[in-house]
Amino acid sequence: MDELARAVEAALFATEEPMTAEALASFLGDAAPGDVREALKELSEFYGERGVRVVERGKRWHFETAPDLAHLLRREKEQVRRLSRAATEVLAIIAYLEPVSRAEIEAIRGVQTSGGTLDVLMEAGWVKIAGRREVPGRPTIYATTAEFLDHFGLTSRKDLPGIAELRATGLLDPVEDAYEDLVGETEAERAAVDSDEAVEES
Amino acid sequence: MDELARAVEAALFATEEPMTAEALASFLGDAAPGDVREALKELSEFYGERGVRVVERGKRWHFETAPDLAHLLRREKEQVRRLSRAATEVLAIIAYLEPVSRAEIEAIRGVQTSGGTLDVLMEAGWVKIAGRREVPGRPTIYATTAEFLDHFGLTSRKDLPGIAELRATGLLDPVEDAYEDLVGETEAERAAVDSDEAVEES
Amino acid sequence: MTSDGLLFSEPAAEDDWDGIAAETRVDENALYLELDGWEGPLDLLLDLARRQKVDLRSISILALVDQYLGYIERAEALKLELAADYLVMAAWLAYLKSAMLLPKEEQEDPSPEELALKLQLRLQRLGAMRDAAARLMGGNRIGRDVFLRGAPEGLEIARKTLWHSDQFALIEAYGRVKARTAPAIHMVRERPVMTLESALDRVSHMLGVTLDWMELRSFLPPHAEPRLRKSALASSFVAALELARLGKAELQQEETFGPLHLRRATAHG
Repeated sequence: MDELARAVEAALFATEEPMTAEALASFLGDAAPGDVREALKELSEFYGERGVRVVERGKRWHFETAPDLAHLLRREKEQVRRLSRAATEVLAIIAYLEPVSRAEIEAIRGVQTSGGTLDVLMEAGWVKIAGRREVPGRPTIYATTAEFLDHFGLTSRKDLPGIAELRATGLLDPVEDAYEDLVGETEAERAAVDSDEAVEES
Repeated sequence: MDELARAVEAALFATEEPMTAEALASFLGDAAPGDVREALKELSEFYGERGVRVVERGKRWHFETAPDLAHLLRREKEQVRRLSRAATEVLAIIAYLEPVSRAEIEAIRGVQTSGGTLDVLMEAGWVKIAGRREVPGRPTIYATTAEFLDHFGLTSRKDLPGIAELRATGLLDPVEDAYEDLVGETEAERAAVDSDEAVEES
Repeated sequence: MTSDGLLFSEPAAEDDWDGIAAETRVDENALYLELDGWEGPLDLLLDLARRQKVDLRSISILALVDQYLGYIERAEALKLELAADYLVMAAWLAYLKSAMLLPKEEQEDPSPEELALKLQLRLQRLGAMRDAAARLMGGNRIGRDVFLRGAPEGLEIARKTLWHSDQFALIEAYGRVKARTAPAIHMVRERPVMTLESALDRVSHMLGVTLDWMELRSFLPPHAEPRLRKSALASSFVAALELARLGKAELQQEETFGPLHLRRATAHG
């Protein structure tokens, strides 16, 4: 095991926050970020199926216990933040569609989102304000954070469950766009999609 | 790697306190303490020369980073800062007139000296406490150090230019020059000469 | 909204829903309404649509409208107070239903087909996000499924300040202190003057010598430097006025700014 890999292993073990390869390189003095990345990959493979593993979450790396051991460790250690149903929905909408404005979130949920819901998500460090949308009213838009990826065990937003499929089926597009797409199709296709065909005929 | 070893590894990683083999065994359900001890030994050997190790201290086991990497994980970063104007003045007064008390420094500067200023000078290693003045209140008196001479490139305090030389190099205020021109040698100048002599004598 | 009168089956009303039980359990026999449990009419519609047990893309909107309206009617029959947005949705759905039942040529724009399709698309999106939330919450969450190091040593960079200064700064600072705090003595420059007393003496003495008119300037010291001469002139003028006031001298001036003459007062009574 080379010295850099040892140092990266030790630093990653000792750190209280996940660290990027760059942060590790800079912390370890004059290490090249590329070498650190190499070492991180090696470590990640090395730990593989052990009781602890090295994982990347939103470009930041950390050690964590293997998920299949959760049942053994959970007992006394569970300390997860419980979220309301509204908060989980809002979080999912922000994660899958980011950046989104509150109005866009509300359009999907069909109800007003209380300010408290967004506050809870921001306080948890999972959601941040990502600027303003340059449309009339300049609404604030929201996005998820690196801590969000970290907490939910995602390497990147591409890891969001089912996001590729949702995107492919157009479910991440606004209703208006989806509608335009649909009516642009031929009558035959439309009939197939139109669920109320039978009703209309009755 | 067997399941028990994985579980022991994960538990030891996640625990906040070092754990005995017995505590681990009971934490992990119905594991036999003997098996846990066996697993701990294996782990300890496995980590061996890595960046982290599994060690036993007074029958309790825990993970720690390799001691030879301590210098990497707890580093000092040196930051060069220029001494403030106020601190330089205080240092100069101490250097020219040492040993002096804080009250004397204040009397000479005409302004209060914050404790922080003296702290900075002591932190820099240029000023030290040189005892107490045997007058009522027994004030602490300050003097310069060898590091002071070293940093300022002085062989001894005698190298510090006297008032007359300062005036010759234009380092004294023109107001004072005009005043000296008019009245010739005064009480003030005699005092200054006295202090020059004091420096030269020491 | 109240939760005591109640028609339908449970939507999970937990505050701490962690999304694992995403599928609403359908229990047709224990239907009761707890509107607090739904996040608005769209949420209720989604729940109803899912009861059709088909893909959201093939639900029957008309059936869904009937279910929703039936639901609202039952709530009203129980004298439940319904939130305005549920009633607005009911009214809109009732309109949609009647429009959908019209012959195609009598339908207005936007067509009920379009409205129904858009409602369906909205339900699909809400449903997709709800499922996504459940899957997200079901992931390997830190503190529930995976655990971080319990007692990390922490990485530390102790910042140490290295103070820097130099000889010049030191000496200059001392010069500054000395200059700033040197005792301030204010001196008035010594100037040659003739005081009023000496002018009085001088003028009265000279008046005693002659009886003739004499010009004021001839009383001044002959070789005085200009500054002294100026002072002597002023003092002698004041002395002349004073002597005149005391009746010891007489003053005479032919013209404004002309030469001022004086002589000893003649003792005439």
